[in-house]
Amino acid sequence: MHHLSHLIAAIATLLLILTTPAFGSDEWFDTEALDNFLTAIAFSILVLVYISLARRRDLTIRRLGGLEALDEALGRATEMGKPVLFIHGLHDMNSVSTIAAVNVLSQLARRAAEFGTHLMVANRYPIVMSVSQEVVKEAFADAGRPDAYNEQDIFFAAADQFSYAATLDGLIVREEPAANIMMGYFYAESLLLAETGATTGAIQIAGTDAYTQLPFFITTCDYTLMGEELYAASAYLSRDPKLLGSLKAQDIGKAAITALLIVGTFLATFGISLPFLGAS
Amino acid sequence: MNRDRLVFLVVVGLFAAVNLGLFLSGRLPANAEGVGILLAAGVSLALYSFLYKDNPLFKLAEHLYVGVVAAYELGQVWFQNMLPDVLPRGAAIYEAVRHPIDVGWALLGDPRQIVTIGIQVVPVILGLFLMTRLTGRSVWLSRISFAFIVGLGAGLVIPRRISAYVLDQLGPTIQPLWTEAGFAFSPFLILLGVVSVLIYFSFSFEHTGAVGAVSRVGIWFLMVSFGASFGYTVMARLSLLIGQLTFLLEKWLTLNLPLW
Amino acid sequence: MPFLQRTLPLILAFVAGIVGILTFYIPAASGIETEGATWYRIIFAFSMILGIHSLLSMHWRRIRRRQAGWGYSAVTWFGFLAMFIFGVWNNSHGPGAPIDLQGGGMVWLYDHIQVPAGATMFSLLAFFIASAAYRTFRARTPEAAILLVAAVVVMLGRVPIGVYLSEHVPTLSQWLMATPNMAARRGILIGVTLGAIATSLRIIFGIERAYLGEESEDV
Amino acid sequence: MANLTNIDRRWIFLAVFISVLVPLLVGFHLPVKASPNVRAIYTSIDALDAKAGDTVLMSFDFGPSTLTELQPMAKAVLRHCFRKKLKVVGVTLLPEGVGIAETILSDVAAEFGATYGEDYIFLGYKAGNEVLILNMGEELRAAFSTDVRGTPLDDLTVTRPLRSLGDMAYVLDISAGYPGVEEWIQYGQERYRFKLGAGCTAVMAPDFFPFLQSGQLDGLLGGLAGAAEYETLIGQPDAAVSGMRPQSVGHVVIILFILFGNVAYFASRRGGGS
Repeated sequence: MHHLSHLIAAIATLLLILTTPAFGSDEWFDTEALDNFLTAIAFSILVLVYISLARRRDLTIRRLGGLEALDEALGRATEMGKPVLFIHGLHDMNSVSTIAAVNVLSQLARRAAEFGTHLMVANRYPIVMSVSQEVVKEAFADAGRPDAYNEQDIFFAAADQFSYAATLDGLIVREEPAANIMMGYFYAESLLLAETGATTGAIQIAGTDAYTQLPFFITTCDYTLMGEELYAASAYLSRDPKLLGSLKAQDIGKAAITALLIVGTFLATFGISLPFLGAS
Repeated sequence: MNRDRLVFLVVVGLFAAVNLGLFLSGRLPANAEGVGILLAAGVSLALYSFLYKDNPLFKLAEHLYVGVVAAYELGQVWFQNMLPDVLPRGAAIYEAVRHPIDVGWALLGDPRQIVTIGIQVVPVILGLFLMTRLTGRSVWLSRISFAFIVGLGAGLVIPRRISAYVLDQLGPTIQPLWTEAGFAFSPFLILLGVVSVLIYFSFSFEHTGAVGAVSRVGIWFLMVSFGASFGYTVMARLSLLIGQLTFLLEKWLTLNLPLW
Repeated sequence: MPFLQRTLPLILAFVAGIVGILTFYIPAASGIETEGATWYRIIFAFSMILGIHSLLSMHWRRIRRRQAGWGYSAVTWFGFLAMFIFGVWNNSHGPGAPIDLQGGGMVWLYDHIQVPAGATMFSLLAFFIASAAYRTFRARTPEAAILLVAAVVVMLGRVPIGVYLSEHVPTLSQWLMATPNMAARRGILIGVTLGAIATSLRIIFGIERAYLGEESEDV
Repeated sequence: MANLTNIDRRWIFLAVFISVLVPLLVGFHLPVKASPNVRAIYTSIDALDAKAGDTVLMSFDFGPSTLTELQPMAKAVLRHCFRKKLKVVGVTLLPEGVGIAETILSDVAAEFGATYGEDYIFLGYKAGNEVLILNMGEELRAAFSTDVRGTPLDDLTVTRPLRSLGDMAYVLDISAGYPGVEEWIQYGQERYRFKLGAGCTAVMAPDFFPFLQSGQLDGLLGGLAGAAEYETLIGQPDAAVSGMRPQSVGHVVIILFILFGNVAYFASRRGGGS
């Protein structure tokens, strides 16, 4: 558990910073955030416990259609001699959506290297581009195809939302990728991309936790990873038991919330309210 | 191919003729503003032409647009971040490097100043680490910057989402199902919807048997939700088209549109 | 070097992550959050150089190699240079002064290219949403039928014409949005939050390290 | 019949174009009925008391790309405030919001003869997004020492009695995304407990229903329709109400296409015999 030393380092850093005059406040805990804190601690422990359990137990999980289609998309692209276009969403690297998308890209790149597929990655943020270059490069090296890696395939497409959409729409109709894979947090450009992609006959696979854009991906893409399925995708693709373990922890969390909602409603119906929920 | 070229020439010719008319009749002023409106209308129409098919006008507008935006965003970064945040720090670092003894004395006097200095210096160093990607040497340094950005983002999100997206959502979901008015249908549906969607998304079970049945209810809720959001969005998108057409009609063609 | 190349980034991610979490609970640390945002902005500012370099060098290659459509790449360079020069000019104040948004070439290009082009791309959605609805809203299955009916009801309920058809259309549309839609949304949000937290923890504890181009490793 | 299920989508584009263009050029009257969420904001602002010095804070968090949808609602609510002689403080979290907010504020103020400094002021823009909201919640003068014109807040009648966000009688955020309503809820309303109404693009509106139900949002103006409803409530129809014409016709045309697609689909399935 060398994380203990990391934890001490982190807290020491924090203390060091806090005791400097620049941050001169003496309120050490926000008591109104206590419920938040306890929830975070409980769920974190749950996740970490399941991750360490996962190494010993075999975990079964349900299928996700969108992920099984990735191989199909790569295969078809190779057959047709056309590229696969991976499109990052509109959040920068500090967003969980983008982190999840990069995790998917890592697995996708590994397979693309094995299949010998030409993979293109469009970015709207330079840091996401740089991270993607690193990820794809390592994936190609791991798959024994470092020669097939070309940094220029992971490119900065445009610097704002709609010039990004315009460039990619142009790219989609001109290059006609065999598959468009859109992962991350999307805004209005989702439909501009997916509806244009639908006209070229590409296989389209989307994954987003942007609730407002789900209706458009659902209707215009062949497969859509909805919400948390995007975060789970890398666990599925890598089959890494530790990552799969954290999915189990999420399920336990959901079960606990479900139980709380049902019991709470039952009690509320009989006039008993749970004070810590602030139920009306 | 020939038909496309004909269409292209007719469109360009029409656009030129209309603008000539607008300028000659004085409806568009022959100054920067008038030329600007002409340019804006041209860019708009060229981008709209993508609806017919990809064509040289669209490509022209698309490429111009991308170039202009890139420089504008670079300018924003320069004026909003580099000038106020980075350059003063860079100047301070430069001064410190020139007078290391002064800095040493100051630190001996109050060692905790290392934090104050660190806060100024570290982000600039992390930014410079990224530049290794341009030189191609010591590229691994850029990973340190990635780690900071990803780590901080991952940490910030945890407590901030718990409040707004979980804790605050539980209370309103828990409502009495039986009131003086009788069975409370909407609160029941909300509970059913939340629970069935949660179960639909659980990873542990295949969608068969009892879980399958509840998941199916979850899918219905999702479908109503997606349909409703879709329908709701149609309106917003039409509003945008109305806005852009209004611009073309009022500002470019200088027409008066009826209020009622 | 493996410590600097492999372990140091993981330690940094861990420390930054824990600090990010704790600042929420410690009011005394709210200044750290602000400072973190500034750090991000500074790193972002540097990163923009990488982005612009990628974009311009891609188009430069096309021009140099006279690839098909290289003329369009020249247009991108033209647009970039035009805006860049006006940006440096900064309405006669020069690049060292605060940005002048009162006038000048930068504002003119922004107002007459960037704004209308953005608004036009955005408004293309009016057409795309119509064709997407036409192509995909077919009552092939019960689920598809539900999607279709909900969409049509809400579309009618949001405009005055719905009231013409029936008084109840807007009420029903409002109810669809506020009850089943909200329930589904809340379910998704709760699940997304749990998923986001689990993902964040995997990052902070270095279990998922794909973003560093590495396979996951033991806790 | 089979090829009817798969018509060239450019015909749909043409139909949409005509259905928006023609009603823009030809006027006719359509009734507008206010929905509960819009009425909630109207009622709250209507209940404010000018004599008690009630102040409304309006945050203009949108840029030029969403002007069509959001400008009419900003104008409608401002008209309501100025008509009731409420004091108004404007602010924006986006640099591109500055010009927009200034134009809207001065245009509407001119309609009602409201004077700058006495009846309304504009703080302008500061970087920081949600952090700026936090700062304003702690101490207004720490976030903005002066208004956009450089006058200290203590020298302005509107801001002199105001210490922080908690002193606002009502806060209305009109936003097109980030930073916007969610930030005003999480970093403003949740911490400093003021009454918060929101205006947003129609596409974002469903995002905020949970916050309406939980009471964190008082009311919601969604898109052009929300603005048209507010214009009707204050009895001053303007751009939003007239935009309802192309909006309605466009909607009907799209619905007809959906129905047509389904009729063609079922007819072709029956006709196909398989």
